[in-house]
Amino acid sequence: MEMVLPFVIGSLYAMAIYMLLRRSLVKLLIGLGLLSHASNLLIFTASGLTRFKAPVIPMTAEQLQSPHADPLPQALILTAIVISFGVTAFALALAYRAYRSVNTDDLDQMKSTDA
Amino acid sequence: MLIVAVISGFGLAFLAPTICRFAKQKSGWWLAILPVFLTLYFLTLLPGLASGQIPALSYEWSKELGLTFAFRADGLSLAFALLVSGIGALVAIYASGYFGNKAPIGRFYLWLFFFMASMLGVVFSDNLILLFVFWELTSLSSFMLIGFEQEREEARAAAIQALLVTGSGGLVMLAGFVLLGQIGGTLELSALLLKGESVSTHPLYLAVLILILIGAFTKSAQVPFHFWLPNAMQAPTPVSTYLHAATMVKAGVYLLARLSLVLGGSSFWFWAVGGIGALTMILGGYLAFSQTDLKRYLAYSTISALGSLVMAIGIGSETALKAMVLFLLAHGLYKGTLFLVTGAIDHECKTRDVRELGGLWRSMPYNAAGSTLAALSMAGVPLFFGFVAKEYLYEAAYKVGAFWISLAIIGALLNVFIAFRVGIEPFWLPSQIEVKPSKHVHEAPWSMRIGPLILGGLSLLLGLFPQILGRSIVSSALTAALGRPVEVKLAAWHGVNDIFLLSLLTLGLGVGLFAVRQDLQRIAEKVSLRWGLDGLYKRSLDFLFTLAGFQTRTLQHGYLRYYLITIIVAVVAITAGGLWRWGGGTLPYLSWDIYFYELGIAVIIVLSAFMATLSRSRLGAVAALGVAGYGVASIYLLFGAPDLAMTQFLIESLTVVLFVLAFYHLPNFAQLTPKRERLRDVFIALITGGLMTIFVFVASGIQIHPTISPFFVENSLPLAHGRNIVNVILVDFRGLDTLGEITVLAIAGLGVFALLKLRLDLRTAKGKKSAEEIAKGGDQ
Amino acid sequence: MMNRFLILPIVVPLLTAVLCLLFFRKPRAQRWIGVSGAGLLLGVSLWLLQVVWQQGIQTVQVGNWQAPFGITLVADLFSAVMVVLAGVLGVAVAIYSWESIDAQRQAFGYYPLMHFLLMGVCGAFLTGDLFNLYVWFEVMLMASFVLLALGGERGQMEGAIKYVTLNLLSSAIFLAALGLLYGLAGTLNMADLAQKFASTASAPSNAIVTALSMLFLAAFGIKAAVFPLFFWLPASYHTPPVAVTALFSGLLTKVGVYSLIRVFTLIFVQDTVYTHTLLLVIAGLTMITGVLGAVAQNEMRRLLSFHIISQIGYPLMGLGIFTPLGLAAAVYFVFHVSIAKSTLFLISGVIARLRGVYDLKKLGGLYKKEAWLAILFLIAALSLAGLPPSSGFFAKLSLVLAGLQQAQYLIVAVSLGVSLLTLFSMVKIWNEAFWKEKPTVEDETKFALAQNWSWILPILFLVGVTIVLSFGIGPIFRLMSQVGNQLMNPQLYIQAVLGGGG
Amino acid sequence: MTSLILRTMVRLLLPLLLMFSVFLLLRGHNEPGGGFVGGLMAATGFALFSIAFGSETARRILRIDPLALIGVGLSLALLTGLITLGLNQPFLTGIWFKFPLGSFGKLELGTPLLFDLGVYLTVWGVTLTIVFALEEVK
Repeated sequence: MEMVLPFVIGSLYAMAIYMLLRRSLVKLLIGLGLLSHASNLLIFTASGLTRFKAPVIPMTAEQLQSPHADPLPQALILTAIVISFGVTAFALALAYRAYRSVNTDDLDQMKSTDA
Repeated sequence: MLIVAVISGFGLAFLAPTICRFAKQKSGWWLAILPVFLTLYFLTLLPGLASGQIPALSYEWSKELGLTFAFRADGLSLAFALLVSGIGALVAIYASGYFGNKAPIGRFYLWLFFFMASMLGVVFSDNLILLFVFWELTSLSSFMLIGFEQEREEARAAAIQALLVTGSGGLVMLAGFVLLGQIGGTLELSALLLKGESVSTHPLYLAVLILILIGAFTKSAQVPFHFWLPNAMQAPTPVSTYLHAATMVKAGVYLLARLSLVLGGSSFWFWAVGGIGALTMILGGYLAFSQTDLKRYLAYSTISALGSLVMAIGIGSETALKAMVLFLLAHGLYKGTLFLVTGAIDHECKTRDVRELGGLWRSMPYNAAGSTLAALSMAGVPLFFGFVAKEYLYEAAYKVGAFWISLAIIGALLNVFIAFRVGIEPFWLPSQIEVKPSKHVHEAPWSMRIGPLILGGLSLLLGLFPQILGRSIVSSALTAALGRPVEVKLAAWHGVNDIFLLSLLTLGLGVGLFAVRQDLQRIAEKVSLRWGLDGLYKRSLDFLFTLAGFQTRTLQHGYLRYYLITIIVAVVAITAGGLWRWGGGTLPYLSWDIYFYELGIAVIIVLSAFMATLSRSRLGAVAALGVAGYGVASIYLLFGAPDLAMTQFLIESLTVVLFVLAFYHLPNFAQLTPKRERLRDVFIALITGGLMTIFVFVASGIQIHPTISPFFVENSLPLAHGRNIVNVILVDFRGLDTLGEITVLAIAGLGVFALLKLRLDLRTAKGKKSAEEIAKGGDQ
Repeated sequence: MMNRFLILPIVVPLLTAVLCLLFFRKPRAQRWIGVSGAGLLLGVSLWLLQVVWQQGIQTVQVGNWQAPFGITLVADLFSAVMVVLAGVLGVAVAIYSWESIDAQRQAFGYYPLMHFLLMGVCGAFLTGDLFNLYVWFEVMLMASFVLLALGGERGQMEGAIKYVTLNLLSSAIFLAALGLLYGLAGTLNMADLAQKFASTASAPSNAIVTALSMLFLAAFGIKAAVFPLFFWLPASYHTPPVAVTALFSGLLTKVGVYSLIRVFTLIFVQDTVYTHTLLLVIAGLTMITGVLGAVAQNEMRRLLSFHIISQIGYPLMGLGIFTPLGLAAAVYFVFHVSIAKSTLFLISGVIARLRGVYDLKKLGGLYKKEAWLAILFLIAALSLAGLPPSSGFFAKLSLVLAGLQQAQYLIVAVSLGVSLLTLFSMVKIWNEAFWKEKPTVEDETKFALAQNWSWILPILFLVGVTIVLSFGIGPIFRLMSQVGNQLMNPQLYIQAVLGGGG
Repeated sequence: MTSLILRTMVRLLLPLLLMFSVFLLLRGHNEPGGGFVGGLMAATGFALFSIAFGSETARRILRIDPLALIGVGLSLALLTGLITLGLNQPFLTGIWFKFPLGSFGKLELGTPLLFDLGVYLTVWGVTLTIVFALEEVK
């Protein structure tokens, strides 16, 4: 799987970037969603993969048997997932409000604030 | 005491508005007390100098930056300081008469004394950086004073021009100072002056010299930076007198004289300083011809005088420096007088056009007297102070060669002409153009007479008895400038020699020129004189605005996707650059071991993400995004991360719900970009994706150091009492992360709430609600 | 040195924010809580600086888990100075917001959001763990997103979309860089990373770490608004209420600069010829493009926003020079410029309150009418332009000293040229808003400054700080030199975190 | 949209989901689960409910304002940190109490569990705030 996932991650990034570059606000949001999937999967892959063995010490044992998955990146990803959930929710609300005040989701129409 | 002398001026500056509120018309007289007192104090220091007692003090300010509050009052400093405080007192008195009660005079005095104090700071500083501090403060006060009549656009523009020109020179000079300090190993002037040898042989000597010269030349209005000075005549006349004739513009002269010990002596110094000085001297006089405004006459003649001072420093011999000190004082006296008189004329006749003025001696006898004395001194008539100074200048130039003496003569010749036009003609000759006689031209008030009388009187007195100065100030100034004891003997009369004959010749030719002034003027008016960088200044401002406008339109254009493209390309470029430097090393070995269903999930993720990008409908895209998320969650599940998987599943579902709720109100997709742009975007996306792929390969294949995870595995149960290590990390080992994370969530919640409920753009329709009402009504 | 109260600069704003949330229906109480919380933060930050100054680098292992396994908070002098900056600006803006932020925004969580922002900023300054830094970045960002958009006016929305998108891109890059870094080095503790990278200084591993460092440069560079990553800033900073802009201008980009300085002195020092030269190039371009942007503006807040960018180049120049003096100058510069810039924003707010506009073309006559305001503006503006003896002058002087010592003539020349243009643009404001006569007679609001202390007190306070920074340059620069020394001796930091043996 | 089937299902699901969320929270320290998942689960229940019955009904059933949930959750998490600070320990140090339960072994309670409860409440509150707010826009 180590040989495959980098390509999956790369294509997620590529598609995220492509979506970010669209003129539609909604597509931009989809792009942000893809970007967060890509990043999380990247952390997961970059720290090494181990099949099935969750880092949970069984009730019957005092110690975890190797090999097992690395718990630290999992905790990091969990944090990142939850943060990106909050961010996505906010971005959605923002997109909705922006659409309401500008009356279009075309980002090219939203440039009155630049110099 | 010395430090009090410098600081007290600032104190007076800040008190001035208050004093003016109480003293009203008399404020000038009251405010002049301090400068008079300072002048007397400086005079008391003179005798000590002869016996080698130089008052000095030094407090540390910032050791790391080499900054000290170091002040030193040697002869050179005192020569300038006397000019500053002496003329300062007279100008202060003069100004209250000049303004009457027409202007916010408190603010005027504030900046005037601010300037006086700064200028004293410049001449007394013994630390290069401290000197620079005061130097820039003089620029600042000059800015405020030139623009004093703020309603007039020309005044404001002139103020800005003066600030920018002297300011840019100052910045260049700062670099020069810092380099000089690094070469010389100290920023203390008195210590630096002993290191002339090591500085002039240093490879950076030339750079330092040029940088510092630029600073001095901009301040002292040397060609080609002279153009700001005539424009600065937009300032009220007391300001022109004080700053732009007598004192501030001489700061550059002071600096050159001060540093000549350490920087001077080379042939570059001689040609750069002497040459530019001579050029300025002649050009300044020449440019005066086409003028008719008294003040502009004086401005150009000041440029010319500054040129001769700089030339004298460039020549650098003992006689030249003697001439410089004498000419400095003489010029301060006569030019100060003439400016003040011009102000009085302007005040009474409401015009400064020399053609409209004439026969004023009857109505303004006191000013006529002062003006005449000053003009004769300026013209270099024997027995006047200006004559003494000119004699020495001639002598110095004569010793260098015929070329230099002829330059000096031309410069002086032009000065004679200007002296007669400005100082004599308005009083003693009839006006060229008959204007209807002003009804009430009479002598200016006493406050405006005392200055011209004292300064003009001194121009004669010191010409008769120059040895008053010779013994005290000139010898100690020369001692300071040359770094060795110098005994100076001055006499009003040296007998008839070559130099004297040259002086007479100059005078005669000058008067001759004056006689044909009307013809000269006609010629000068035809020959358009566009010298200097005035045009360049305007053009560079225009260019600056054009460039700035162009750049801003190009960079900050408002299209989000081009911002993104720029950023992504930049990031890809520097990262790819980094990877390229790495060059790949040995490619990491990765396992090809893969299960069939794993591959299936990978394909599903990529395909659904692809669907999300291609979908024409919003809901389709969101659904596809959700499927991709579920795919990612499955990978977590397969590779030992059940917590992650659960969370991802739930969050993905909730996200889809949120998207649907929000999209309910949003329009459908439209195809907005042409094919070319889409292809370009695909290209950028593929490059980025490829780069990230390489990065992931590298990071998962190479491990420079083993992970710290075993610690958590070992200690989770015994120390943290938990079996689910991921959860233990979240709530215990790295609890702070989690605290931050739920804070982010809380803010997001608050944000969504506020964003959707608070709508300031709608409030006007309903009328304003109070904060409490809004808060109460918020979620109903 | 172990000091468990090191957490206070994070806890105090959080506590303040939570209290405000609990009083969500009582905006008046929130004001009091908000202002006193900010005051408390300033007190705590000063205490922290004093402790670090006297007793050396302070650390706390949060949760009592030894480094590098738990999260370590570290306060070296650099961190402590930055926390003080947050405290100073927090107090000023909290008071300024009292009346300048409208009641509706206050009712919808303005004060708690402001304190969440401060919490994120302080957390970022204090943390010794890279992932934890990411979390604090997100706290700060999320709070700034909401503050920027709070009110929902059209301009705010348009600005916020760009701000949010580009900053999320930065977060994504940061997160990816973290994942890769963990994959390579197996740890996230900054001291641990520094030590490990120093111990394996072989060429190939250095090269790969340097390549990775570029991702961090990009992520922090976007936050710091350097060329060519700054677009979000001019697009958005002028849209929210001016108190928000002042807070952002003083703190947000500075967190980016802080992070750059931190990682490029502590962790990524493998190939300084490449990385730090690149930083110098970026610094120069940032200065130039920023100041040119400012020259083109006529709206005060936009003009000042471009100056934020331009002034970011200077601390980067100090970092690129990479000597103790250069870093001391960089940190002094950051402190000075945050204060000066926020003051200018606050003053622009007062001007808009007086005259109803930010547009220079429609302003005028303020020198005659509001002499005190003019003086305050002059001090702040000249400080920004670096005219002596203002704090800006010493900041520039120290950078020039450091640059010339290292014979970096080009960047010194650029920095001086840019400071001339900065002066020009400050003079432009002075000329248009203060000197020129007012073009129109109407639109004068009845607003007496002397009676509206909440508008003027923070400005006085910040100007006071600027004056202290300049005349107190002796002791203050001694402090900054220590900051520079600590930064150039990462061993001190590593030892404080991991203990003597490592 | 809101069919009868959905309403009936949701009415049955809500208590189940809530119970399951508490279960996830409690076992989280030793088995997969925890405050995040628990909070999300509880929120999902109410989100479904509010889609089926409208946000007003959902708010009424919930009784407590979701914004207040955020405040309480966040203060709880902060409080666990402050307690340890008061007990002369670094912020967020885990403190454990053991209760022997005879043959069942022993029950271990510690501040990390309290912290997790704070996480649970915050996540719950935030998610609901967002869902309700998005639902209520007109």
